[in-house]
Amino acid sequence: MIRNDVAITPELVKEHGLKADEYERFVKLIGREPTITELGIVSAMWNEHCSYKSSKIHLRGLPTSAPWVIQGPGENAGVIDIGDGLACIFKMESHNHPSFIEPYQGAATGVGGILRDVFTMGARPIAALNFLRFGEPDHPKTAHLVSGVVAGIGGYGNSFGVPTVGGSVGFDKRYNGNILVNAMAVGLARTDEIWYAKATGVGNPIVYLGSKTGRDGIHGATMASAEFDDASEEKRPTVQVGDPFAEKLLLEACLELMKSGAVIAIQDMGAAGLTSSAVEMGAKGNLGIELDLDKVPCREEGMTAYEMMLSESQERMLMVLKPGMEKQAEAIFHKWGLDFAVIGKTTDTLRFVIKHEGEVKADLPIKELGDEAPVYDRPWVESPRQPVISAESVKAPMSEAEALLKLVGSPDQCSKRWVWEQYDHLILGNTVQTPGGDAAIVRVEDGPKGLALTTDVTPRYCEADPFEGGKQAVAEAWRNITAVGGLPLAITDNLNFASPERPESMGQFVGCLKGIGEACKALDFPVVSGNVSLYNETNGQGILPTPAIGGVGLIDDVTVNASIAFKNEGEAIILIGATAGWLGQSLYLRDVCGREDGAPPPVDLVQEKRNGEFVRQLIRSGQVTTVHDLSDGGIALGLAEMAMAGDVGAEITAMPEGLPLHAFLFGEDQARYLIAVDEDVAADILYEAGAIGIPAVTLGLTGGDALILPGQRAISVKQLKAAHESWLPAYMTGKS
Amino acid sequence: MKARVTVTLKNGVLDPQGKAIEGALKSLGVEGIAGVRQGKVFDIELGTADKAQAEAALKAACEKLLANTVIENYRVELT
Amino acid sequence: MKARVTVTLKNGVLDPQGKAIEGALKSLGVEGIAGVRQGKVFDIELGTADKAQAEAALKAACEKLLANTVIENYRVELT
Amino acid sequence: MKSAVIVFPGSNREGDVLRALKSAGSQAEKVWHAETELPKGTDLVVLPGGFSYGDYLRCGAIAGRATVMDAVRAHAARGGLVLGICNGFQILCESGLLPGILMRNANLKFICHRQFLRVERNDTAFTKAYAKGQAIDVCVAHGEGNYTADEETLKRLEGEGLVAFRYSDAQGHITQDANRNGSMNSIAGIYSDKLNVLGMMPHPENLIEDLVGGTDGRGLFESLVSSFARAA
Ligand SMILES: Nc1ncnc2c1ncn2[C@@H]1O[C@H](COP(=O)(O)OP(=O)(O)O)[C@@H](O)[C@H]1O
Ligand SMILES: [Mg+2]
Repeated sequence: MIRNDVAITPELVKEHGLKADEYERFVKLIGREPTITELGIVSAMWNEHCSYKSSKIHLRGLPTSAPWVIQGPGENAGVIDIGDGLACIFKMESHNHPSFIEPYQGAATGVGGILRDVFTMGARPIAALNFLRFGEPDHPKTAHLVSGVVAGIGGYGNSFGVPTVGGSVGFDKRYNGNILVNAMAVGLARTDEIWYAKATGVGNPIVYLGSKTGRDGIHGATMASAEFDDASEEKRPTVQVGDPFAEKLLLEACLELMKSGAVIAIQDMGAAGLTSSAVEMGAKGNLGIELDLDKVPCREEGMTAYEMMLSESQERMLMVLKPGMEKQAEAIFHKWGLDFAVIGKTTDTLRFVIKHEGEVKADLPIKELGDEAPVYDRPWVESPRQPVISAESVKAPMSEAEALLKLVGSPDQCSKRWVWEQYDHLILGNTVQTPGGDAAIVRVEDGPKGLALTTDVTPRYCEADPFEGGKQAVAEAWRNITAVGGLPLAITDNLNFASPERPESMGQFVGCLKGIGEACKALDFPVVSGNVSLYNETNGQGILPTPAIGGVGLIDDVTVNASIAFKNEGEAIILIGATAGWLGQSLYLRDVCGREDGAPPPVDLVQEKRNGEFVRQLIRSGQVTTVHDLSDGGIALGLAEMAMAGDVGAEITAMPEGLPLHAFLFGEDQARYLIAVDEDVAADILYEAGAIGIPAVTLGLTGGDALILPGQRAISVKQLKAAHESWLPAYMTGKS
Repeated sequence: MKARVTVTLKNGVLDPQGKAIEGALKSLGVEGIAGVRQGKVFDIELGTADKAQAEAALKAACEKLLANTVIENYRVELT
Repeated sequence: MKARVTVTLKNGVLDPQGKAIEGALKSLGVEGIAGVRQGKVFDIELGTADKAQAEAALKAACEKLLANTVIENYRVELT
Repeated sequence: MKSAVIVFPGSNREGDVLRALKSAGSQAEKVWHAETELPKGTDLVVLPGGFSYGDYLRCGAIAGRATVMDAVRAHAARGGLVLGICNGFQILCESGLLPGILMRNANLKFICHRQFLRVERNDTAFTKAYAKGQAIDVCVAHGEGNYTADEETLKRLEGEGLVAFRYSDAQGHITQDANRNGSMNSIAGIYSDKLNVLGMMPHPENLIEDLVGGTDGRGLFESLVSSFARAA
């Protein structure tokens, strides 16, 4: 019989983040009072982070399959077939709460965790991206958090040796008490060498690999699902410290071990460490697991079973090995200077049994720990509809030229060079397009293929209309990949929302997911992996709904691509897609007019697809090499970015018909691209577009050293660049 | 006036540096070292001769910059 | 037995990190700090109870690895 | 030419430099840090970029004392060629093969960006393919590239023409702005006394193809290969 020396009080249950009825459910399931170790295990397994209890039923609506999808959601990462026997394995994950408490280590271990998810499946990471949201710049904590998070992401990725090639940075007061740090990793494996978490075979050895276990992040997984209050800054000792050096060794050792043929199943120890990795391996394989914690390599003295089961020490893995291969595996790990220990075995009992110091500390039904976790259909209310704002009703408070200068140098739209220069974006020698464009491009091995990668979402749209906002996030990722010549293949999502226990934020979640699903279906862009981060709020103030989308696309011949830079003088600038001058929820409305209202631009997925396919075909046929998709800031900001990237000006002569100039220039209508081409080619393109009913007009010509908007004073490219490049460095050195 | 600030990792916080150094010492054949934890020292020249002022400045320096009090402890000695 | 090894930059060796910290402290509004030089400490757990042996191990550790004696000085204290 | 690229735990640009060496026509293989000897017939030893041993303690300090470094020292003493890039440069300084040390960048941040270098002399095995004074467009990616040495060393390096590359603008002018890590005298790379050991912070191995940024880094590898083509 199992000894129980800690009385399980209601307080203790509450401290473990379990609701009274959840605890009752557990007691009923096991038929007795749990031990403290068992309480710890179930609290980790049944918290929001691991069980997806509030999100599960809504996630089921997402499209997750396509002929090229090898593995959809449910494994460590998603896997897609990119041809030539190669698979692209990728996923995005949040480390929001830890990064708020300790920005450097929080962000670093976030990167470490997602890299591990990818190489656990047998892939060598070839690129990383990150999606970041901070509080308003004036908030006393913001600069400190930016500085720490960026250094942490760089510190880990640079040392590990993966190029960080893209991402997104934004600021909003709604993130003041709850920043977002989402990291994405992309890896490459052979399609016949992919590894899964499912254990097979009874009596097979379970081995522990990597770094030693300490008391790091105990209750980290519970923390990731708990709401913040002012006292949470006291929850400090749970901070985990990352060791990118150990992770690099772990990568090399794991890949070497996989090649040796000794591995049956592998699972990294992430949130809820040993508990969730072991349960997952057993449950997936319909097997029991028995662990002897006396064998676990520990870094600290006197660690209890409870602590070992919940520790989130980084850079650790769990594997099921083929029996008899232990020695060979051990030799590989010791060569790389890493710990290796056989700590248990698979059983046919379907029980999760934990032994420590000669006693059974836990004995639980393994499948029920996952399958019987509570699932909630939480009440939700639809977000109130916002009125459509007519372009005519918005007065321009300043000239269009001044407005553009303002936007180009604004916190959200300024150059993020200060950030990505701290990331090694060139290592591995395959970065064909560096940060600063629409999507990053990395060559696949020695070519000819390449991958186009991006992360996107427009949170203010999602709040104003979750359904359209969800659609828009997917559409923008699809568009960014298309704009460099990529064929969008699949996404990973990182769903950052406030408390699901409030019907309004649950409504945002439900609405965004519907929109994401609809767009994924229409665009043939399935979800293959993702992460849900709820309870992003402080003192009842929720973040903006922020479902970050990480998109992956394929370029068949990586030498045939497009970039945003104007390359030559005298080229025709063509706008593709329809312009209605949509100002509701635009950056112009927010940052120039000081209004945050209206309905966001609707996304017509049919137009989106048709326009995108047209542009992609122009790039792939070699007719066009200068392309930029339009999003925040509309035509004007798009033009400015193209001019700055190429150091070539432009003069726009086409005046809008029946539209105020500011709505024409700054409206954020979707499904649009700007391209620049030789004037001869331009005529053909306009004709081709016209023939299939795609709106396309010539706006003007590239050339000169200034950007001239219709009827506006010329703004020199130099002045644009000065505004664009200066805000972030000045802000970070306290000079803004 | 001068001061020395010593910043060390809190107990239980992983010290990847110390771990790597331990390993290196072993492979260099240095025997008898059972554990290493690395910290930082700052030798500080103070612009004031007033002890109370100096102490206030040092405390501010530590809390705001020199130590990451989430994972590190610090100690100040006026010398 | 335990020991603390303190490694500091030799006089005259430029310390860009210390300089940057000085600058950062100023911009954080910490007043009264005239100069900062950064060094390292190593808290070492010894595997021996013999003082002479311990000292020899520590000396070897410092000379072989912990300090770059071209630019750094070190000091050992048994604690 | 036969190159040996030494791999330490934590090296991460060994693949990049192998690719550059091979594409310039060198045979090249990886050599594990625990080896006591270099492969027979090694002409060039390369210490690649990365974070050997996590760059813990001091950059390059632990690798600088690895077993294989005795063999590298012996190779250099025989007049053999040694190239250390980035972490490799740090390792060369820590192992005593080159003077001085690389300290934290002046802004205390890791920086990765394109960077022009002025080629200070083109009469060495490493730089024949360049013109003297040419500005080449390569990249840097480091947190500790701030070259620092005592006055005497600096004087000697300058006096004996041992500075290999300096951070410059596109025209080859040495400016404050171009020296982003704060190195003394804008030093980006130095030679040993006999010009057979080169340590440099920037990464020529990442600029060998037009598709991926440009080809200004190729010259270094082509110079090395051509030195041996003539000798053989
Ligand atoms: N955190 C970051 N890390 C790396 N690159 C970033 C980051 N933030 C922004 N970037 C890069 O800056 C460029 C502009 O970003 P963004 O304005 O979000 O582009 P878009 O509007 O095309 O989605 C992109 O190339 C992006 O990858
Ligand atoms: Mg874009």
